[in-house]
Amino acid sequence: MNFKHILSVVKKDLRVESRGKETVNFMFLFTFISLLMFNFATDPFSPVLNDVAPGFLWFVFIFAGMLGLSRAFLKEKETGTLQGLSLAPISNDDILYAKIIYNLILMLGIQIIAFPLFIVLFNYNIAGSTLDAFLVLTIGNVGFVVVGSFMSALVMSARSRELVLQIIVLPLLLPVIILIIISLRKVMIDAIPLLSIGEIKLAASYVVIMAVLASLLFDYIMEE
Amino acid sequence: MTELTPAEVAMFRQIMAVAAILWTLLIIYIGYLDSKVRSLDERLK
Amino acid sequence: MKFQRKQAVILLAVLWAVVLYAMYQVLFSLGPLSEELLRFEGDPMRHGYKIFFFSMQAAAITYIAFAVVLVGSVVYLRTKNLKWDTIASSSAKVGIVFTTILLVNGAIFSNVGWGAYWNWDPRQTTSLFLWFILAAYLSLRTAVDNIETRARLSAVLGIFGFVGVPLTHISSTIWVSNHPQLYNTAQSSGFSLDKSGLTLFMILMTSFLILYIYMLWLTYKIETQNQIYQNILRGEQ
Amino acid sequence: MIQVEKLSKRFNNFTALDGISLHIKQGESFALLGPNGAGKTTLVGILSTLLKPSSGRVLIDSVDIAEEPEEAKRRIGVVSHNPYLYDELTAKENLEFFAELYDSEPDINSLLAQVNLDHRARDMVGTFSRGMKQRLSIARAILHDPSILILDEPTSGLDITSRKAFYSLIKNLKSRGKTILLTTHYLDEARLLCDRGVVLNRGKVVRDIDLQASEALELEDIFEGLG
Repeated sequence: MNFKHILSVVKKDLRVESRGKETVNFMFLFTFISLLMFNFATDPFSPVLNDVAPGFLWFVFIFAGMLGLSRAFLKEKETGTLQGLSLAPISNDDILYAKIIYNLILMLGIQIIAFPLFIVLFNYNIAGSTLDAFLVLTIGNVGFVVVGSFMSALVMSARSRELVLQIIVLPLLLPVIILIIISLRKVMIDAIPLLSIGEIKLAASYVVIMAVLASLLFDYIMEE
Repeated sequence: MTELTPAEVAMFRQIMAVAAILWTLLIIYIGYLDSKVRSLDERLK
Repeated sequence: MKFQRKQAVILLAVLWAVVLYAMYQVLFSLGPLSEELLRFEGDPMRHGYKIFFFSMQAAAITYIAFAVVLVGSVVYLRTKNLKWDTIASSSAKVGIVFTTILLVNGAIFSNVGWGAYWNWDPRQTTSLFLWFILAAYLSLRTAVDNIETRARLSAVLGIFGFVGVPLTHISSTIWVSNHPQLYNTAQSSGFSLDKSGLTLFMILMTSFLILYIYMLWLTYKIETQNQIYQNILRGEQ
Repeated sequence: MIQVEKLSKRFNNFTALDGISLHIKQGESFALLGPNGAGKTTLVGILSTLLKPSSGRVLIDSVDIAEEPEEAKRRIGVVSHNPYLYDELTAKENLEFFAELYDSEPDINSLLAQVNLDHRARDMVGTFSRGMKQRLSIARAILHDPSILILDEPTSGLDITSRKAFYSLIKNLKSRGKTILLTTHYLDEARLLCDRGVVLNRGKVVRDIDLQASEALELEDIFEGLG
């Protein structure tokens, strides 16, 4: 765990992304469009919206995240630069952590923009504290990014990798997805303070378990 | 036999019918696997 | 082959009869739920609780199938012996076939007994999630050609998937308990299995296990035979 | 100094390397010759710690690459037909990034000057020609001042002028006492850059050659005989 190495890889990824920006734009536009589409799905003033909106919000992030995720390792694998990283004296885990942090920065960027957008589009007043809702989403995104980055490395050498990636990540994330929805509804509908929601603590512990497992198994993925 | 209302009896018959079909399919599938193994064995010898 | 075709046919016929007989008994001879446990008049739970017999098996078999995938994966990563990878992949294939049968069976029961094909019985839900993870495992295998890479990557996924098993179970139980109007597990396990119920359960469980092990062995055999066959073909070129 | 002891590598049932043993002294330039699929790239893959050997051992400056891969990586620089560079970053940024990974603070400008790319320091590598990318790749490979330089068919696809520029850079590094391991198809390249070499075929060392002494003709026969 060499923070200097992790930071330089993250810095490099962010700089590469800032030049091309195609992933970030792609994810943001997708988020915006799907929020709009979900908006059409329900009459904005109907009571049912209140019940359904948290789910919409969370699903938008999952699918927007899916698009961004596949770039994490695949681009480096295709251009061959990933081998360049393995040549350098940087441990595999640091590469994984760097990709996770990079993806998390992307996801949080999207979240900061999409969250107020969601409130505007759905003119949704959150019963509980907005910060709590934001934190629940963040925990969900962290879990998503950990499993997503790891699996994006795993499918690197598979055929039709973007497809296989989606089929693999979603089932593994079902527990986190369920718990995040329950917590979101508790915060946004029943206005329960974050700390007294059992589900979010469980979701957080799942994420930690997944992260530990990911770093333990990552060497087997990078091994040629 | 416990006292079953006619509706329940009908319901259970339906379940049994479907269950029978399902399990017969599974048994046939296993039989198919079994014969496949035997034929592959011959071919390999 | 250890035992001839005739014995295999008999075994399958016996198992087939036992399973159906046990199911018949569960449905027809077992009594309804005791009155005080019923929540309201005409509560479908009267016999609805019997889904326990199917969903429990579904969950058990799926867990066992996944446990074998886990063992196969871990041992393969340790020893790099492809035999274990074949065991893991065969167990996944058997797991998916078995889980599909049990899920359909459970869904039929809950539709007829409960009026909805899917009543979010946590065990059923967990088996469904695991069905997806097994499907993901198998689809990964089809997407990688190199045998060693395929074995290594699917082993990693197998281990990752197995950790998901308890997580899935807990979260689907929570999901149900958050929706009281759905089938409630607490209430269904409230009843105590009397002697005859327990024996039926055991019969079903053991016959399912035997079926699973037999299928696993067959799938494993076919897979190894195919590999030997490929080697012979490659040898001849 | 590189010591390879009875190194083998098997991919399911194909043996890429079959018990290879080599000893390359410090400062020596060594060539790996042989037809495609002889095991050259596999050997380089193992030496650069990208591939794990099935059996046998490799010592780089007496560091066992299996036990201390990161220590071994600090001692080698690899130039292969893939430059391992980021097209979206400028030449300077690429070198700065790799410098951080190798925990070394080289003088980037003098490095770029050495490979005469200092005039393109601020340009995106995506705009570079293949020859320029290979030269930048050399800069990347030597920025942590490794004692060993591995060149895996570095000049494949380069035109004559960039190849000549590449050779003069390698000669300059040779004079600074770096050990060079070159894998190539071009016999004249081997003779130009290396003192000694071996010919590999089907994962085995088939022949040891003193590249400077033997006549040109004989070399062609050795190579043709393998097929």
